[in-house]
Amino acid sequence: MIVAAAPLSEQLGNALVIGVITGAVYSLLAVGIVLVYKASGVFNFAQGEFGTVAVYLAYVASDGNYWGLPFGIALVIGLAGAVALGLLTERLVIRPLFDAPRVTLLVATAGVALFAIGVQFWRFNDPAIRSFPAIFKESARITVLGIRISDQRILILLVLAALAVVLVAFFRSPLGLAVLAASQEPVASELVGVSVRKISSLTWALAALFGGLAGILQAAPNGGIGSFQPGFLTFGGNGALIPGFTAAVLGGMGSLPGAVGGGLIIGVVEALGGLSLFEEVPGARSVMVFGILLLVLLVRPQGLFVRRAAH
Amino acid sequence: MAIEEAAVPETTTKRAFVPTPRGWVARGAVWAAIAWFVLCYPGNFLSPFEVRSLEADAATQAIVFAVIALSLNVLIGYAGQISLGHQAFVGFGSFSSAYVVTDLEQEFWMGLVVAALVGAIQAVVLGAVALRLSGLYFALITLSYGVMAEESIFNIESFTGGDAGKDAPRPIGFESNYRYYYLCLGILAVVLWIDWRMMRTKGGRALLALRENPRVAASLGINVKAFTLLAFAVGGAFAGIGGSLLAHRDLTVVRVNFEFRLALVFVLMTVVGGLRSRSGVVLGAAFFALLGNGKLLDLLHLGWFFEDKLSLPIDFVPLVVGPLLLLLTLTMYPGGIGQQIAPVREWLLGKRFDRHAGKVKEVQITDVRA
Amino acid sequence: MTRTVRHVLLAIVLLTAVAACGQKPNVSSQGVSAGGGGGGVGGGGTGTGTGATGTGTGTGTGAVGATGAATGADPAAAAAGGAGAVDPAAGGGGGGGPADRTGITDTEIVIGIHAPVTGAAPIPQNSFEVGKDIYFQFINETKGGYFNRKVRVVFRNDEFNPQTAVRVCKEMVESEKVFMLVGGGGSDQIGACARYAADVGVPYVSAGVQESGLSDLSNYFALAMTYSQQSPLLADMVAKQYAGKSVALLVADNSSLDDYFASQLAALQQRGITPSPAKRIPKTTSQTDALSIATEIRDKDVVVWNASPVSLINVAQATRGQGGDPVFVGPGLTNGLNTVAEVGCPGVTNATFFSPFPQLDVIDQADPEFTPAYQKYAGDAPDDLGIALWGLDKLIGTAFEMAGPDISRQSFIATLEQGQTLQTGVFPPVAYAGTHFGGTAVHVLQADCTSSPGKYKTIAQNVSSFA
Amino acid sequence: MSVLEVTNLSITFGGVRALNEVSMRVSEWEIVGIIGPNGAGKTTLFNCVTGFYAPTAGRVRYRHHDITDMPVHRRAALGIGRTFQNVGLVKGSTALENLLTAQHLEVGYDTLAGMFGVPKSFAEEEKLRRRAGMLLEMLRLEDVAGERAADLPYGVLKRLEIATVLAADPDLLLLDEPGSGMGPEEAHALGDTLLEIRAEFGVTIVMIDHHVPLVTRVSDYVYCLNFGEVLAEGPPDVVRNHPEVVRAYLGEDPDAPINEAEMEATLAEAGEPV
Repeated sequence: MIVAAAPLSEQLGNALVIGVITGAVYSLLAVGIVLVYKASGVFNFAQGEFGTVAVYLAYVASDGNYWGLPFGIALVIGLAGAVALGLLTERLVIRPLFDAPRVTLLVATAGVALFAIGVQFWRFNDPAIRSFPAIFKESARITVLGIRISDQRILILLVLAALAVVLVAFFRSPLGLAVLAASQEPVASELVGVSVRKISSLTWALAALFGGLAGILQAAPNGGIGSFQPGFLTFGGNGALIPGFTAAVLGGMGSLPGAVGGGLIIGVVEALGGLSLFEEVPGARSVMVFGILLLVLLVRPQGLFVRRAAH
Repeated sequence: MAIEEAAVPETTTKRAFVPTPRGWVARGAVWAAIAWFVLCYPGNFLSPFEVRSLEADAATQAIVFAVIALSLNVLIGYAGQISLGHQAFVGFGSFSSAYVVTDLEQEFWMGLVVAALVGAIQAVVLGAVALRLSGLYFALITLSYGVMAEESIFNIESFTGGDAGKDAPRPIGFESNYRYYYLCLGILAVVLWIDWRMMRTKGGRALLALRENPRVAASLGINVKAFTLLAFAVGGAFAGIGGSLLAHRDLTVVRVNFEFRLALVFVLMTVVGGLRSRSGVVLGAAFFALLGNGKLLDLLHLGWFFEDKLSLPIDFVPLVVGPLLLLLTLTMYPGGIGQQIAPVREWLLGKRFDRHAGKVKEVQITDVRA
Repeated sequence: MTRTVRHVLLAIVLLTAVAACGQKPNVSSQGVSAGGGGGGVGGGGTGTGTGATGTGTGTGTGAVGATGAATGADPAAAAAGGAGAVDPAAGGGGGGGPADRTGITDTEIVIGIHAPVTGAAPIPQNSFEVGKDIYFQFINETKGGYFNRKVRVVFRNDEFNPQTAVRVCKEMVESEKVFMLVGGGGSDQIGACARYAADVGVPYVSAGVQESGLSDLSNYFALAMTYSQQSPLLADMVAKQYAGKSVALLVADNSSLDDYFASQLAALQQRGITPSPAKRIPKTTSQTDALSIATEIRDKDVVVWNASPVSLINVAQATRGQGGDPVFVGPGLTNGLNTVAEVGCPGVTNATFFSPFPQLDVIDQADPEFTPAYQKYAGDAPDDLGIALWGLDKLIGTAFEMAGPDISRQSFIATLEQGQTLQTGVFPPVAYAGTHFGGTAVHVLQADCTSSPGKYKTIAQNVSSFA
Repeated sequence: MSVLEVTNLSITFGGVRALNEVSMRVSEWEIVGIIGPNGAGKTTLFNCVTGFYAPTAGRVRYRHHDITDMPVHRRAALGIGRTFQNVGLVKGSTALENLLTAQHLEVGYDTLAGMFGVPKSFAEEEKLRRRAGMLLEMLRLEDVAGERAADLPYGVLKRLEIATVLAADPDLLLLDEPGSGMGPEEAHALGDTLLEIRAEFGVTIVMIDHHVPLVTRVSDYVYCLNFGEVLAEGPPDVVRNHPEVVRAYLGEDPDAPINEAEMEATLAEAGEPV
């Protein structure tokens, strides 16, 4: 390039901060993915769509051209819609397939995602891109290494931290242990009075709620007004589903703190792929993510943050 | 789940069923109808109808998708390894073939062979990784590989022509959509032949054994690693062939076509078709191809229903209805289309019409080991 | 046994029914086509219609078509045109004869437009379907078309995908027998389809995009200034209106924009402006990309931008989040659409983009026929994409008028190449004297984020210099 | 010369010593029985011999090959065949197909030749089929040839499994609880079958079983394992009356601390049946 880029150290600092704040959303999705995986052994490709559905519902509820409800109520409606989709998925798709091979389950969740995206395209294609407000609009309260972090992004990080703490505590509580037991020993759990069905519904509802949160927070991450498109969490440049999966695997697939850490790492790795150093390498970012994933799976298949194989 | 068209040896004559002469005639008539539909109808031979060039092109897509689905069937169905990066396997084939024909100025056939080789090689390299990883983790690797290939390898302009894409002319003599259809049909036949022979000989049996239980397979003297790699090589080669055919059908190959979404469609059509059921996989692929390019609605005359009754524009029907059909099929017939058509297939193969054919309970296997 | 027979019969009936259903649209379309032709002029027209649709039966009727078309025209040319209509390969070859009249009958001119209606297109997509032929509907009804030929528009969705674009163009040429092809939007799709059209000798027009890959095509005409042609103008505007301000240059890394990037950078530097950063950005910007770009441009006053509207919105929002408030300026086609302002505000405040079409605020002065016609034929309030398509169609219509009653693909191209200026009042004037990139001026649009929702207003029309 | 010779074999799983200095020798044509309470390390010993586990110490020799570090499939190629405690069959395939699969090493054409359908592969397949039919007949399985293994009852599966192992034409048969799930009469019949097999195929057999009467009737030599060590060895009558053996069997605690199955579960990758 003709113009010299910023010094590498500054770029590295930027990449670190940007990576963490964008990676937080990957973590958020990864947490939902891990939760479902722990409870039903399914790779849930609909996790991103729980988010988009929440956003579309909240949009319809709040937008003046539709229902025009207050924003707060709209958000609740959006999240409730995500939870409803999660429960429906569990009830109508996962449960009938309980003894099917895992590839079938994976395909089924992908089907749910594609269906959700299809409906979004059908109903909201004109215009395809729409705007959605941030919950907190302020954008410049905190500056780290020269990068301003919007309140919305702070909120994402806080939600993430809260979720990690709550979930770790949850899995030590009797109910949480029941969830784990139900997934590992379904028959025995039924015998001791744990309802595997209820537990399964509960985990899917929780995962869908986290997905919905991820969507609503990610629709306007910079504060102010953000924009969204059909399937924006699943596909395309802002897609967080694939990084979310990668994060979950980096974290060991069974570990919630691992998923959080994995997401942040993927975020930073992606940001590092954007360094001017790699300008001439086409798709440097995806090459690096692929490399890291390969490396971790070959060297530490149990994940970065798990001491022993989780299963 | 058994090897398709499993031969029942003479020893089971106890309750063997032999169709009556009329039964044979009936079966022959259906076979003839199928043969006419596949061989004559698209090319307007011996046909009172007239299929337009574009419709023949759509049929070609169905054929090419069938090749791709058969490739995934080898990986998922026979070897038990989920590939979520199949768009990259196919894309590599497409670009290699286009490169060989356009830049190296070789014949189409050379492009096809190179595409098959390139497909096999990349699949074997990834397969070598798969040997160290179990099921769903491998799926993640392929997913990441697919994204990487799309964004990085397919972005190398000298190889892929960048965003404008690379031209992929059809071979001389097969320029028209009709003729290209028959070319693809011929290649599909070869792929089906190889798949069929593989599954009825040493290699296929070894694959089925090691998919279900690698330890038992090894104790029978099956080299688990070598045969897993064989599956990858065969699946990769089929994917490369499919990619090459796809490229030359479209006359140009473009990077943006090999998005992750396509990998999902590939897996969907294969699973909906019914893993390990050749006929089901082919039909599933054809179904998704024709639904995607809108010809299925034309064929069934259903466009008005969606447009007028549901105010669902035709362009969106594949997006909305496709996944819905998928979910219905999966939850009601886990064996996919292969299960649905099993009674007819058995009947056509000279057996009794049994409505419950193909309805087998899933064997608990180490299908996906994670 | 009878059961077996029943099953067989059922299967046969089903197969036949399926096959027959598949045929129906085809059969009926043939009927309509023949009937329409007959109603228009008579037997000759009928022949042409059938010849154009059928392939198997084409030879005989095609000959009749040729005779029909010969009425009032040079017989040799018409015969060649008839031959072209019979054999798709010959029609595609383009070199079949001196006057290829595919798609032209005594009563009709068929043109094919491809544009994205689904796919990753960032533009109001349904508007394409609505707006594609409003101008021609208007002309057909008020003036009876051009020389008694009504214009029929065939529209195909290219899914924002070059591969699909080629396929639908091929279909429109081979099956629909269109006279010419029009690219509605998307530079890669336009590039791919124009190259195909050149191979088969079909005229192809689109609003101005890139020049690479298009400049050596004899059949391609840009209906407005290309990005590269706009670059000196844009540099002038930046130099004049933002003198002394800090400038950045961001261009998507599509290979088709290589020439634009080079020419824009050179144009800015010639005027003493050193943009920093001056870089290519990913075609689809992720949040990560948007944030890191934002940190680089947040201190800038002006960002010269040529990338997709979705990226613009992403980056503008991220830049605002980083406390920056640069003005985005650029050459354009899609960045000047109102949806960009609707979704992009306040990030795109005062963004200034060139455009081949004016915005809604001035269209009534530029072309008073537009709004009433749009309301009549679309039954809806007009939008800016409607203006763009109206303008595009109007330019093509003007060219038809110039080409005269004896129009053929060759005469159409030759007429344009004579270099007369085409004036429509909507698109800036174009003239193809010695070039196929005949755009002479641009309109200038500016995002107005004070209104809600945000929209573009036209701040200058037909600008050919900022001197 | 001995067919199989295990010297001082030890294996440790996560600190637990599953086998400790086990030595064992099997001669040509012998039937050797291995008995011992649950968790004694019997199947672990088989897994070391067939190559699923790499021993921590000690050697395994098969005829004149040191096979300690050899991959499983190559050991099979040398002529070691084995059955599994919980039936090692391809459950999704039919009985006949299982027998064809089991003849993997006997196939007279190349894998690729089979894939491309060269004429020779068809002829060879016919041969395999005939041989499979013969084996089915021999084990009285011809009626179920076309049935999926998954649909067959346990006893039939056990017989089918023996047929598949024989189909691979082994020299040395390792049978892991061939009589499990059988009543005394069935077990007796199984003993006859085993003797018949030895006579017909000239194989050497090592078998693990809990039916002590069966083992003592057909075996030439018996080892008794307990807590991963050889407790006693010798001719069947000697071992049967060995005081330590009697005590081990009488004192067998169903909830013994070391449970072989549990131990293997922690070791084996999830989902891979032992």
